[in-house]
Amino acid sequence: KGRQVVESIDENNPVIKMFLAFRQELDDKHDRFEKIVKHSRDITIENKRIIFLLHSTNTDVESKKQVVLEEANTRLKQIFEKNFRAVALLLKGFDSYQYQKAYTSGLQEFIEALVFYQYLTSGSFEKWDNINKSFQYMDNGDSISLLFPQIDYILGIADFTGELMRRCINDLGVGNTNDCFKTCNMVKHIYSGFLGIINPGNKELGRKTYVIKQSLAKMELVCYNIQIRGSEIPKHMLLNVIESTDVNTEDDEGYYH
Amino acid sequence: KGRQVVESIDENNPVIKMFLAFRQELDDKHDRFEKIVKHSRDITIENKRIIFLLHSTNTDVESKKQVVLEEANTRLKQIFEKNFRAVALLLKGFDSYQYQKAYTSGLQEFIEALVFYQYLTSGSFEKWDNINKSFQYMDNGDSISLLFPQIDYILGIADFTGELMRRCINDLGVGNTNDCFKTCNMVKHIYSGFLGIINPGNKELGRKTYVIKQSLAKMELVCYNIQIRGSEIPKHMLLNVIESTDVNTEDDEGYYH
Amino acid sequence: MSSDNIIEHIFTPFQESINSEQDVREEIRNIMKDIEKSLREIVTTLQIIHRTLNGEEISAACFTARSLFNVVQKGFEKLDSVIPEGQYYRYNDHWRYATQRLCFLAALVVFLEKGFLVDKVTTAQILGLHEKSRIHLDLEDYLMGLLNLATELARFAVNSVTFGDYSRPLQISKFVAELNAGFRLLNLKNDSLRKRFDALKYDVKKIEEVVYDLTLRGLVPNSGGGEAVE
Amino acid sequence: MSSDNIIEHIFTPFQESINSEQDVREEIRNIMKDIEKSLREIVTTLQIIHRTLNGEEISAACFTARSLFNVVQKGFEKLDSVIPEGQYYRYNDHWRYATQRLCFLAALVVFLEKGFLVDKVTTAQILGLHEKSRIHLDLEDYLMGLLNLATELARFAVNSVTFGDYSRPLQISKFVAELNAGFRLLNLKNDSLRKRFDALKYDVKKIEEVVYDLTLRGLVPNSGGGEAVE
Amino acid sequence: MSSDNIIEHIFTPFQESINSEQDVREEIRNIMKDIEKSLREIVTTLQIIHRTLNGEEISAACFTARSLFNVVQKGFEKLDSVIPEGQYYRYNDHWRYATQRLCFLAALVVFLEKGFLVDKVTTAQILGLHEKSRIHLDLEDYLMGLLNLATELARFAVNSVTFGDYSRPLQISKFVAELNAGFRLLNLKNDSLRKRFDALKYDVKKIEEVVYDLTLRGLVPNSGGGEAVE
Amino acid sequence: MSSDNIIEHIFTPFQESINSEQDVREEIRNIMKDIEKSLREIVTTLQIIHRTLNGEEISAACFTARSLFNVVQKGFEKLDSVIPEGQYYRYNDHWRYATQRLCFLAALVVFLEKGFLVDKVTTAQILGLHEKSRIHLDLEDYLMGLLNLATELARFAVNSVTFGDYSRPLQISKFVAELNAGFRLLNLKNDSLRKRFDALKYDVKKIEEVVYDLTLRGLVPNSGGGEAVE
Amino acid sequence: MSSDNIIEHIFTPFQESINSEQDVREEIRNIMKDIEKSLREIVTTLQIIHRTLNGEEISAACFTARSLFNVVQKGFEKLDSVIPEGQYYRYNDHWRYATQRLCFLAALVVFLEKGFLVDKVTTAQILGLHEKSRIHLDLEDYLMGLLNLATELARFAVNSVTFGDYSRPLQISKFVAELNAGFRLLNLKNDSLRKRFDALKYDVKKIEEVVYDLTLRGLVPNSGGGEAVE
Amino acid sequence: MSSDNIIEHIFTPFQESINSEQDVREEIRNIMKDIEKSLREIVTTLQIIHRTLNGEEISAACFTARSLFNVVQKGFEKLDSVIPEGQYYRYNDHWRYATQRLCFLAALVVFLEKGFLVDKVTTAQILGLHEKSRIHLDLEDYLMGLLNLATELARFAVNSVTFGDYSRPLQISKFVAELNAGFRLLNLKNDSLRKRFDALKYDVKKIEEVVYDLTLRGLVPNSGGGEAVE
Ligand SMILES: [Mn+2]
Ligand SMILES: [Mn+2]
Repeated sequence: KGRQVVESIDENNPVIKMFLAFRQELDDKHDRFEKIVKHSRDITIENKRIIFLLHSTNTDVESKKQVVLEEANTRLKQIFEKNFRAVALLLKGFDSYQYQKAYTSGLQEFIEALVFYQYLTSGSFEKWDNINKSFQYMDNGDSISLLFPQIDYILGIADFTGELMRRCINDLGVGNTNDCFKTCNMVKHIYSGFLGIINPGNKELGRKTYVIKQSLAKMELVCYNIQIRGSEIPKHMLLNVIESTDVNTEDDEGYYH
Repeated sequence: KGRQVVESIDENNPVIKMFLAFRQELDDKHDRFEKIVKHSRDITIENKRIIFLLHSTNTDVESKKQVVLEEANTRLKQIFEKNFRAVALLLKGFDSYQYQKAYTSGLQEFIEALVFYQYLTSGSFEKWDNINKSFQYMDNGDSISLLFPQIDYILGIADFTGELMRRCINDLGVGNTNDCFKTCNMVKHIYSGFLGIINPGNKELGRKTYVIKQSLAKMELVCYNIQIRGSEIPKHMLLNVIESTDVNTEDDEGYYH
Repeated sequence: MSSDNIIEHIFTPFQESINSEQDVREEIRNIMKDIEKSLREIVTTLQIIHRTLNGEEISAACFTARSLFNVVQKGFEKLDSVIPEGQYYRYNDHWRYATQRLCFLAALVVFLEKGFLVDKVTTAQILGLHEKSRIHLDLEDYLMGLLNLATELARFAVNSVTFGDYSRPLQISKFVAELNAGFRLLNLKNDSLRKRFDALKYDVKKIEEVVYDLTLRGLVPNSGGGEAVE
Repeated sequence: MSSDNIIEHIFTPFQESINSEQDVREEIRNIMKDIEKSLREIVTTLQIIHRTLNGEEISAACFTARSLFNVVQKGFEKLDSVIPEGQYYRYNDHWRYATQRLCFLAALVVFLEKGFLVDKVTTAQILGLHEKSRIHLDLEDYLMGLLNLATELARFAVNSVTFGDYSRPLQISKFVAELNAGFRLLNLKNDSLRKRFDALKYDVKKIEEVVYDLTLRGLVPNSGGGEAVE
Repeated sequence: MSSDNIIEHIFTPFQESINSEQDVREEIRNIMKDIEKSLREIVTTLQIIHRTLNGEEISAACFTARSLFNVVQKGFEKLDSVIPEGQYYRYNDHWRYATQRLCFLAALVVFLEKGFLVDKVTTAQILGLHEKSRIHLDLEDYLMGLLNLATELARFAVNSVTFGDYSRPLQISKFVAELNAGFRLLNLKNDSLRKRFDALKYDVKKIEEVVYDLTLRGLVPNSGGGEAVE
Repeated sequence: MSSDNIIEHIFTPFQESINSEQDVREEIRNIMKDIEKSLREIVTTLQIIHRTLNGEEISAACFTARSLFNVVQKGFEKLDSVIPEGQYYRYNDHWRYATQRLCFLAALVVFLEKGFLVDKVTTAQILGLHEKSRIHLDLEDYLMGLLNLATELARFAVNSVTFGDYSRPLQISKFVAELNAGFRLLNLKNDSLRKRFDALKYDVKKIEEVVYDLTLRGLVPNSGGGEAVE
Repeated sequence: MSSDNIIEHIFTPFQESINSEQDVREEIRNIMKDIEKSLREIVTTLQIIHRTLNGEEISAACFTARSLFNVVQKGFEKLDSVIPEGQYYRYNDHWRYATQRLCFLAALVVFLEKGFLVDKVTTAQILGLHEKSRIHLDLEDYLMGLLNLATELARFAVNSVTFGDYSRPLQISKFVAELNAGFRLLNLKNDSLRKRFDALKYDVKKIEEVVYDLTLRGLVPNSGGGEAVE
Repeated sequence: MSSDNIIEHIFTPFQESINSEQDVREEIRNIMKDIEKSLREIVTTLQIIHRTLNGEEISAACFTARSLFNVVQKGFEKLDSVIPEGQYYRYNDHWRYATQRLCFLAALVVFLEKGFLVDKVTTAQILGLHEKSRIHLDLEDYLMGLLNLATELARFAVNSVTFGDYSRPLQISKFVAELNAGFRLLNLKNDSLRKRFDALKYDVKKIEEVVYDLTLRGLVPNSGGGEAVE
């Protein structure tokens, strides 16, 4: 009878011995996964805050802008040096793809913030392989690299366009119309890039492409409005306008005339 | 122009001063919430493991059973003393209901494990107000209590019936048929209790009632099978059976004859 | 506890707790009905700003609104006596939305009367939430009200021009720019406040477009020393 | 990077990486088609256990299965050469399900031949996953195979009785009880393995019912010293 | 029409009509709260059939249920006076589900008391929907109740056996087979009733399996006046 | 009741009642097909307002619409004879949406012809729902039509300017402002009407912006010699 | 192309093609209504197998079913004349489900009459789909019918025992085992057929358990003097 | 039929037919992969219209698109040889969506090159679906393409203005108005085409607003041979 069998099973039973070893392996895996998830959550939150901070560079006071950018840079470096290093150490000697789901969302959010920072400082941003090369850490003399799938880079770029849309509309709000066109043009190119991707079975890409399309429509409307309003100088007002000093101070907006 | 306004805003601006204070308040709240969520995740995982452990008491070797139950008791106490204390300290002086969502899932899982433990040791379990009274901690001479909504108790009980179902079928597997009837009867009463609750607008309760119903159906089928098989002693076998020592050793199963 | 007295020990007390919770909710709902009636009346009263340039009419509307806020205060006083100690956040779904709208309206009245941003304490006083024992004004609700204010002011800027008031848009522009700068300081998580804040940029943009239209036509008043920009 | 060379620097390399991934997947799919063909043949071969009591027929079926496993091994050898270094878990959706089924079949063969539980290393050897450089036998897949085995054995216990073999259910009962005891030691999280394990209790229950039916009728063989229970 | 006239002639009367609809719904909700309380009590009361074999306890439960139905009848009487003429179908979402459950309970009580299928008129009488002026028992609701009955009886058949009552399942089997034959005659359209009917076959199958188990083991009572096998 | 009786007394009458319901629905669908055809024609006819400034063309379109409404009236007459007494709300899903669209169209015609807001009685007359015995014009459907009207008028305001009619937007602005004021008085519950009403503010805003555009450019008629306000 | 030409050359022909498709669908729906009526009658007729052991009654039911299939054949003849050339798969959603059910019923009749598995050509003949010009019997539908047959036979095996027929389950067991072996040979893709096939194992298991129950109790016919195997 | 016969006569031929269907699908998928590659390239190529005003760049893009359509034609030629006679609708899920996109792109190219609406025959020629034996251009797919065109043109109208081309929106407005008038004539049933058509009104409105903005500001070019305003 089953009951008697169960009672007779003790820790010397070979099956039980086997399973005790299995337990160890499964628990290790689960614990490691959970730890990485926690790091990923921390990374996500901090990156969201950095992105929020970066939006406050929307000012012409150069000194203010520099302060913010430097803070963002420091905090991004911190994430890279502290949080991602911790993840890399946890993955040392393990199959990275097995744990990739545990930190993919943090990674994407980091790319979004990093690329946004780079765009604001240089008007451009780094290629995947450059960033990928930098995901390298030293540990007791060993060099360990953190797995950084290209798809996470691309999905981070997709989210980045959402921030560019916010930036573009804010630019109009504070009068930086020049930047509106530049940013809109950047997103047009990214959108074309997404339209060209053939990756059957990846619904996430299709979903993100649709979101980019919507963001782009908003930006295009901003540029349209700048053009349509700027193009109109009522005939009877023309003289006033030419005399006005107000208008002359804004030649940066005049390029589209 | 907006741009000029933005440039002129500095940290002495009264609006900016106000918002700097708001930032502090919002960040505190968010951080506190996140910390509680992390505790809750830890609590959930540990309780799931305890429940798993408790299922291994399904043996007649009393000593083995006692070891497992003692371990479970220790670990439950540990959760209570360590993890929930941490949550209670985080909530000290704050509106508990505001953060309740952050630890509700951990709390329900804890109730599920605790009540399962109590049922296995005593065949019964504690009322809400008894458990509620024990959620009390001392901190620097202050007594602080952790908010324990009755609904979390009830939802924990609901999940507990799922474990009883597993237990009941395992009982049959190892031949503890006596316990099957006892456990099934317990769940019948709990199910009646859920059927009687009138709480318009709480869909969760309805969903759980449905799950209990399904578990109960499985248990009822177990009891049915015990009865139907046990009720049959083929006439031509009767003599053999009476002579068989096998059968005599199982009088605990005989009560339903 | 044997399985026979499960109903008695577990489910009966639970049903009682549900019932008493339902009773509290019923009372809250009744109080909120009255508050919401006043709220709707304040909204209707203040709509006048989109139909007239007349300062006196606007002052009169603010006056009426103030007296309606007195009624609201009585409502919240009642509410304070109904909510059990320490359970503000258990029930606040019932009044959160109305409170946000009321914050918006209080902020609008103060803007129309004085031209500056009402602070949180004053808002709580106007609504009758100040120094109550069991209810208070939640920061998020106050902030939500300010975001609603920006949207209303964008519309107000447009209609002011229609009625020939060219200085109002400049005042609004400065006011909302400060508000915007304030919100940018906050670390909002992905919640309803963040979502609502994301829409603020459209209001800022709309107002900026009105100011731009006026500037282009030389319609910006050169108000010496006064409220306007530069 | 200017906006003009975004396509060149970002999307072209990405498309290339997608294409090469697709190529790998195509190769994997082709290899798996062959492996799955052998898998289906092993399944069909071993179904004989539900139709006969004849030990020789069963031995023959095991023999055939063993030779089919040789074909499977060649398949996995190919697979090992196709998967890029360190990317087992990137692609393992393609072979996870088949591997689990093959573990089940290997464990069934060993149970039929020897009566004991095959260990993980031996299973990996039978499948051809042992000491490969890029692929290996995942613990979860091996465990899943064991759970499938229990289900098959429950059915086998029933059919054994039909064909008049009353000792087989006892052997199965002991075997599955040990398996069950082993699984109870594991801390499974809420994943597919946990879900599948939850179903194990029904197999145990079914087997126990068969043994009970036999006991009640005194049909349990009193095999002195042999394999059977007590 | 001038602006004031619009408000006076068009919108003011609307508010009244909106209010009166709201009032009707409020009254219905209150009435239904009471009915649902009794409904819950009947449900809980009748659960006893799954826990005991004792005929007297079951009779007592039926008796209690009957008196609770009296309370239900009073509820529906009130409802009848509240629904405006000809607007049964405007509001019946409020009571449809409860009515279906009550039909099920009435049919269960009659089955327990008398052993036969309650007809629609009697059901309407038990519920208090018979010969009312503004409300009535809808055909679909009665049928839905019968389908719910079949599911409950399948469970009852299983539990009866557990408690050693081997004649009950035969009674249930005959009863549900007739119900099934009746439903098969209907050409139901593709609605909720149809969907629910599709589930009937599982109940029928379950009950057939119980009868099978009893027959196979010779546990079917002799139709003579006696008790079950043992 | 014996098995045959069950079928005879319970299920056979049910099939008849199911069939007759099906027949009613089929008839309703056929009638609605005709009404919807006229509805589509009225829509197409009135689209002319977005393509021309010519008052006579618009008058002609209104005339055509009126004659198409006569056809609609015949349809509703038929419907009135088909709906069973007191079952308006059982079937009204079939015509609710079309009725709302027709209310919108009737209100548009009256606005184009007379410039004022049609009341509910007149709307019912135009549609042929006035003083019918079994069908009527539901308040919600009439209000929904008015909200649709506001959306159409917002588009009309934009296109009027394109065709050089600068006074139409002012007329529309006044009209929709009144409509808005009226709706604000209503305490709508949280249903589809409320949701649709929430969208009204976008129409109001759009129209206000058109008027703003005209005023800013001094294009508003009757404001003296032609220049802007100042 | 001018605007009028667009309408004349592009859209007017479209409406015609839309209308003609609608007409085809309407005709198909009407034909299917008749076929489904016969289908329902065949189902009801054959339900007798679960209520009797009497071979003659079963023969009579098969005979009736055969004559109802003649009606079905007329229906499909009509359908063949209605479907446009080459558009079988455009419209086959209308008849796919009914065809699968009819295949099941044809296979059941042949099993009851002759005891063997009907082949696809014969099934097509029984249904009236053989050698038609525009419609045909799809392989998937035939296979789906066979899987439904297995489920019905599992229920039949249970009820046969209840009525004391102990040889029927053995016949069914052999028959379904062969069916199972056949299906296992197929490499089905991951569609509805595959999903349905996965359910076959439950039917096989159910039937095996019935045979187990009989064997254990020595109820299997022709096993010598009547006692159990040993 | 004996067990072996069942397998030989019934199931073995099935596997062949299942395999051949799989093969057809595999071939279709491969062909569609190529077609979709060209499709993507055409899409990306034509995106240039949103980034430049330069007529020559646009012409060049159309030219490139035309040569890519040649590749598409070769793809559909292959497809025509792969689809079995009369099974267009069995497999057309594989190419339906791509075909709709291609219709849109063909219509866009013709609009950019010639300014008029491409008809269905020409579209079929551009795609390579004209006068094929087994495949054809489905009406719904062509119409879906036209609706997609309207959405793209609305975006194009906005961006044209941004780049200072004020005559393009007028051309687009006229074009889309005609498209709209055409679609309104159709009585679409409640399917995906109908749903997509409902979205057309947003495109129409968007374009009308662009024209409004231009007209209001006197930016509409004189229909004389000249350039835009500036
Ligand atoms: Mn983002
Ligand atoms: Mn659990």
